[in-house]
Amino acid sequence: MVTYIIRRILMGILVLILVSLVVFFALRLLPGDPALIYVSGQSGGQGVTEERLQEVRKEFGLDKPIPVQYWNWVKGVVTGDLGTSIRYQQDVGKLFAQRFPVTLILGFFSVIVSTILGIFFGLVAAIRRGGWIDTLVTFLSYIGLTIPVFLLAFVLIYVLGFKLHWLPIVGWTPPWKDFGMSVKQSIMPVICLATIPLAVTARQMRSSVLEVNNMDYIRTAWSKGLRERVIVTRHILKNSLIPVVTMVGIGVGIIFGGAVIEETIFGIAGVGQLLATSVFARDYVVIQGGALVIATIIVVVNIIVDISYGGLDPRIRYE
Amino acid sequence: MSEVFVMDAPETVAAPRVSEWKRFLKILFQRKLVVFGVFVLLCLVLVAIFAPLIAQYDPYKNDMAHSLQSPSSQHWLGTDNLGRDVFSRLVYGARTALEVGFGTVAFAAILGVILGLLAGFLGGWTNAIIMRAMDTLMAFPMIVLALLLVAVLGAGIQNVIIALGVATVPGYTRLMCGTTLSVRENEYILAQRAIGAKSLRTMVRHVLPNAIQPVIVLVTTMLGNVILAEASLSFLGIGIKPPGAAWGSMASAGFRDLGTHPLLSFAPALAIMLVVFAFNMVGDGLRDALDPKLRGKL
Amino acid sequence: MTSLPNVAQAPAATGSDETILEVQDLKMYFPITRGLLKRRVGDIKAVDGVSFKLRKGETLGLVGESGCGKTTVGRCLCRLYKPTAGQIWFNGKEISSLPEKEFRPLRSDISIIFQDPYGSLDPRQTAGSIVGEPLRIHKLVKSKAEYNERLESLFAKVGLASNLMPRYPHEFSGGQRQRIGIARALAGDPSLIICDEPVSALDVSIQAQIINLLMDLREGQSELTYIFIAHDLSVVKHISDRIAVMYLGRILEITTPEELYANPIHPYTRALLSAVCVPDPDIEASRARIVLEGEVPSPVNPPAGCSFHTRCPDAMPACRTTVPTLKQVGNDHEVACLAVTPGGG
Amino acid sequence: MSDQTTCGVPAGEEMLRVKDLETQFRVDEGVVRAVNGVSYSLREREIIGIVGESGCGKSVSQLSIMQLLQRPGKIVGGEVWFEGQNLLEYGPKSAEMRAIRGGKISMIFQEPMTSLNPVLTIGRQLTESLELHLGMNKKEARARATQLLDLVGIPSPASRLDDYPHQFSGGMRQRVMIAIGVACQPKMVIADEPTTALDCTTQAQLLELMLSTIDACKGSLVLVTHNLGVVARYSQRIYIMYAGKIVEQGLCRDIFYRPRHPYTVGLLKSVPRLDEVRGHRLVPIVGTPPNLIDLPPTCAFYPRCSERTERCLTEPWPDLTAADGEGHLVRCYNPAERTGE
Repeated sequence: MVTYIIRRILMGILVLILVSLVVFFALRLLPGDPALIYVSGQSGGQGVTEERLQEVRKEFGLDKPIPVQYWNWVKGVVTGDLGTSIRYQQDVGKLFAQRFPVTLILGFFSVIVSTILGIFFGLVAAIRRGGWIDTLVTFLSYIGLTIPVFLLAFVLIYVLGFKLHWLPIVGWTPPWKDFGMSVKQSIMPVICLATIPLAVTARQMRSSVLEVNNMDYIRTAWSKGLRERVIVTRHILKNSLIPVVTMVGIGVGIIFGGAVIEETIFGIAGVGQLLATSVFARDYVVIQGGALVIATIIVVVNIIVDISYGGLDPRIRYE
Repeated sequence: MSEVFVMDAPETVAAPRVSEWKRFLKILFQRKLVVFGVFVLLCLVLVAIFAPLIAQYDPYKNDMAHSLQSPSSQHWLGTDNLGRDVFSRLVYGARTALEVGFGTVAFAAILGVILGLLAGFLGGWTNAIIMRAMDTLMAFPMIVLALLLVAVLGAGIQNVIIALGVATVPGYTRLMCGTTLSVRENEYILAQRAIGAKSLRTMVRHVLPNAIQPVIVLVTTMLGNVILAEASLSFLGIGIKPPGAAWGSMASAGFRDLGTHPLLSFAPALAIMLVVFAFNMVGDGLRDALDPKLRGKL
Repeated sequence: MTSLPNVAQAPAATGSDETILEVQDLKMYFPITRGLLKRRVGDIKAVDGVSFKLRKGETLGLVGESGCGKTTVGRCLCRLYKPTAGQIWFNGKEISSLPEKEFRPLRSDISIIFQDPYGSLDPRQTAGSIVGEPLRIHKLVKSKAEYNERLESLFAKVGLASNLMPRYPHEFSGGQRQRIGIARALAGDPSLIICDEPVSALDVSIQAQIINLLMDLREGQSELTYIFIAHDLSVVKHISDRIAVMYLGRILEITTPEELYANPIHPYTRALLSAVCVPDPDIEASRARIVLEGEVPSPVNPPAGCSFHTRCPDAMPACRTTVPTLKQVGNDHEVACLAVTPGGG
Repeated sequence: MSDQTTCGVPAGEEMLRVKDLETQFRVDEGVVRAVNGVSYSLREREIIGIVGESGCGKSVSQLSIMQLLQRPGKIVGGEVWFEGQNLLEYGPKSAEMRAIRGGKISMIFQEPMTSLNPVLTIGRQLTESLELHLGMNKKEARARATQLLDLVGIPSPASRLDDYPHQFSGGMRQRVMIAIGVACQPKMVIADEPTTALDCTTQAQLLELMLSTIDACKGSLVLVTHNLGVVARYSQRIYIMYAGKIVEQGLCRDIFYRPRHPYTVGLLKSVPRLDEVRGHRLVPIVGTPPNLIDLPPTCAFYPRCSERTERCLTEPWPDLTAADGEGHLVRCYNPAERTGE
């Protein structure tokens, strides 16, 4: 088990190094001169002169050899220096410090909601296979998988906001400032974020339970005369959770992706919105930092998931 | 030499011949939602091909005098804030959706299949390098990776295809690698070595055809997912640039009039959902129809 | 030694005196890697010093329980595995260390029939294409017409109608698939065929068809040599001219079927024989069972000395330290057991 | 141990009677009549063998008795009388059925590798039936589980209770399955190809072990297998199944020395025997077993039969009719003449 954990962590570190390379080289190997992007982004297309470009290159160390540039960049990243935003003319680390908590709070609740409900609905659907609950869950999970986040947001805003006036349609307040308001403002964003992972988890759980249900050892359990409830909770549940746990890692990715759209629609000042507006402004420093931080979070979550996987499955534990 | 020694009657009959194709179609169309999906996709393709014939108006021409009109017999779905006919724009949007969908999937699937086949068949270092690279790409949410690439490359249909293509390659690679590994375990691959076939021949002629089936299913569902992702990028204003008719940007443009003219954003958003839903249905139907557990059972 | 019963009734061992295959001290170790850096921490000693000789036209049965290395021996012989050590002389040529490129031409001369009739045929290839593939790979035919002719004769040989050629494997029953596998093995006109459990995945009523087919093919061609690998002693005894009993990567006893049944010497062979039930209640009632204690030890850490000493009812102290070698105990009868004194001959 | 091997006439009272059991699987292509009117009985302390090739319905008939069928399997007719009750009157999840399963009738399955739950310890999987059927508390159940593991020959049983199935070899797992099977001292055990997946000498070990443990708790055994040698050694009466029906039944000696159904004769002649003289030719049964979907009412063995007549094709599959010998019945219009001895 210890070897397994260490190997998993080392693999995660390797992937993180590769992630940093991707982020770094995305800007340098692809067509488009970062200095040009920088200058034109800063001045809105005017004042692009060769002197200005040289100046910028020198300022950001872009005139140095690529490995040196990478090394300097990594050194900066490790010490928390993600560079200066072109658009905001502000330290990117500081920008993130304001916005990540918002995204993480909403994301955290979305993960909790989607995981718990997804496992529950998937389990119920599989156990009552072919019944009306199963049909309903299956159909709703299809809807959840295929509905664009913005369509869901439109429907929610139109019905709950414009027509019923139950919930505010824009903005977000932290819970420590105004708890009631915060809850109200969180409902629609969390629904938008949680829908896809919920559908994914429910489907995975359903098929996983159905598969476990076909296993020989479940037949053995029935042959002992156990009641159905015991068979489900003792014999089926743990086994079917094993593949579902990996979905949590994927769900976190989906939620960060969804946050870009959800925060734009609801006018929430989180990382997603920051990234969306930065792309528009070609503020690559912010995008670079954002992509790096989000990828890091996802890698770390996946490491944790894989380790807990070992806890669920004794076959891995003793490998 | 020969026959004389075979005393048992020769086996002339195999199992009654059931056409693979017929059985495939039968299972595929068993579910009504698959029929629905195929119907929707057929309509989509026809609409995209015959867009100029179906649309009554120029989708790009502004007509400020007739902006934000409600649906009528002239404008079936009304007009947008620039006075453009919503229905005509929807029809042309089908072209964009299919172009991005097929372009991205073709690019990503071909690359993914090759990488996955190599990783799975050769194993060892090739596998380690390819799969760690894929893990790396998988660490980014699809939209975030696309944002990163679009930020560098700029918006536009080609760049969207490249960005989404790169973001979706790992899915194909992993799937292909997995199926290749399991196909490689089969004795018929060992049999190829035993009769003296070279690796390349075995890989292309025996592993590839047996490992590709799940990729076909993935391609179908990914067509939907990619169209959805393109819509999301266009919605953010960084995919297909206006005035190009993309459903995502139409939905986004209509958002500011949501309270008064909900159809402006609902219509394109529903079109996206319908198409994505259809691709998912057909993908699921294909998976059932191709399922090796069902095949050869009877 | 006891007198040899039934010898008169049994057909004389077929085959010439010419040796087609000689295996000397064959070893096949599979490395086990562990830890972060995939360090090699040990070996699975699948085959650990196997030697035997095979005359042209003879059928050697390799019998033993799962994990005894019989399949590995077979796969080393047709070079699906490259042996760790030892020599394999095929028609006087040492082939164990030949590079793949030089071995490839020999692949039409040494062929293999696999166990799983479902897994050993490519599901996307027609029966005709499967059988013809060795012909195409080794370019054994000059024209399309000759190719078709060869295919027809191969199908006829294994008892399949030639109109079945365009069919896919899933359209055939298990027994028919095995016939296709046999036809493929025959395509290159081999002199040595390794039959790796060719009937164990088949229903009992089908097994007989395939066993008969394999025996018929041998009748027709006096040069055809089989190595017949199986765990079912009754089947091996039925088809083989000589039987080698394997345990933990070594051969413990090697002799003719009649001698093996009438006069098993190694304690393991006796236990193995007693474990097989005969479909005859009266005979069964008179047979006592030797029930072995414990389980087969791991091939990663095989016991020192005689590998069977941990379960042997007659183990002596010396068995723990001394590795017994095969010793001649009678006419065509060799045993690797310390309790046996060589003799006979 | 070897008193099990006699083919003597059973003396105990009848405890199980299966009448006209019918089980079907409804699939896309039609109805699979997996069990098509099977009747048999089992007496106290008796060992019967149910023999047939794969797909003949032998396993499905046993799962039907326990009502353990997976969908789309469905029992469509028949009765299963056990201790004065017709078990088929109770639902598969009913309290009555649950009390029978594992308590009075237990089952040992074919696949030792997959029949134990991989995420529960061996101890837990043993104690759960003890707690359920014998009302033991955790401590008692654990003590009993240790005894059981010892009984089935697992070394240092107390410490192995906390191990997981993947830490056991196939033979060891099947020993655990036997321990679970006899845990509650059942009146009868159904062993469905209990040793097919195992090695020859392990098979011998486990068959002897299974018989002695069942004998110790005074139970009866239904031995489902395709191996004629095994039933020859252990069973007192034998039922031969083909395509969902019993085609011949009788005392062990009658089946082996006076087989009447062409299928039984074919099975006996087609297997190589250890005691035979080499060089004799096997007589295979031609063709392949039938597809069970929408079988015609005529004899399903007809296409492979060496004794077939016109009548076999025009009239339905005959009923079981008496042949010589006690309880020797055969389902054939043209049964073979007495052979052998």
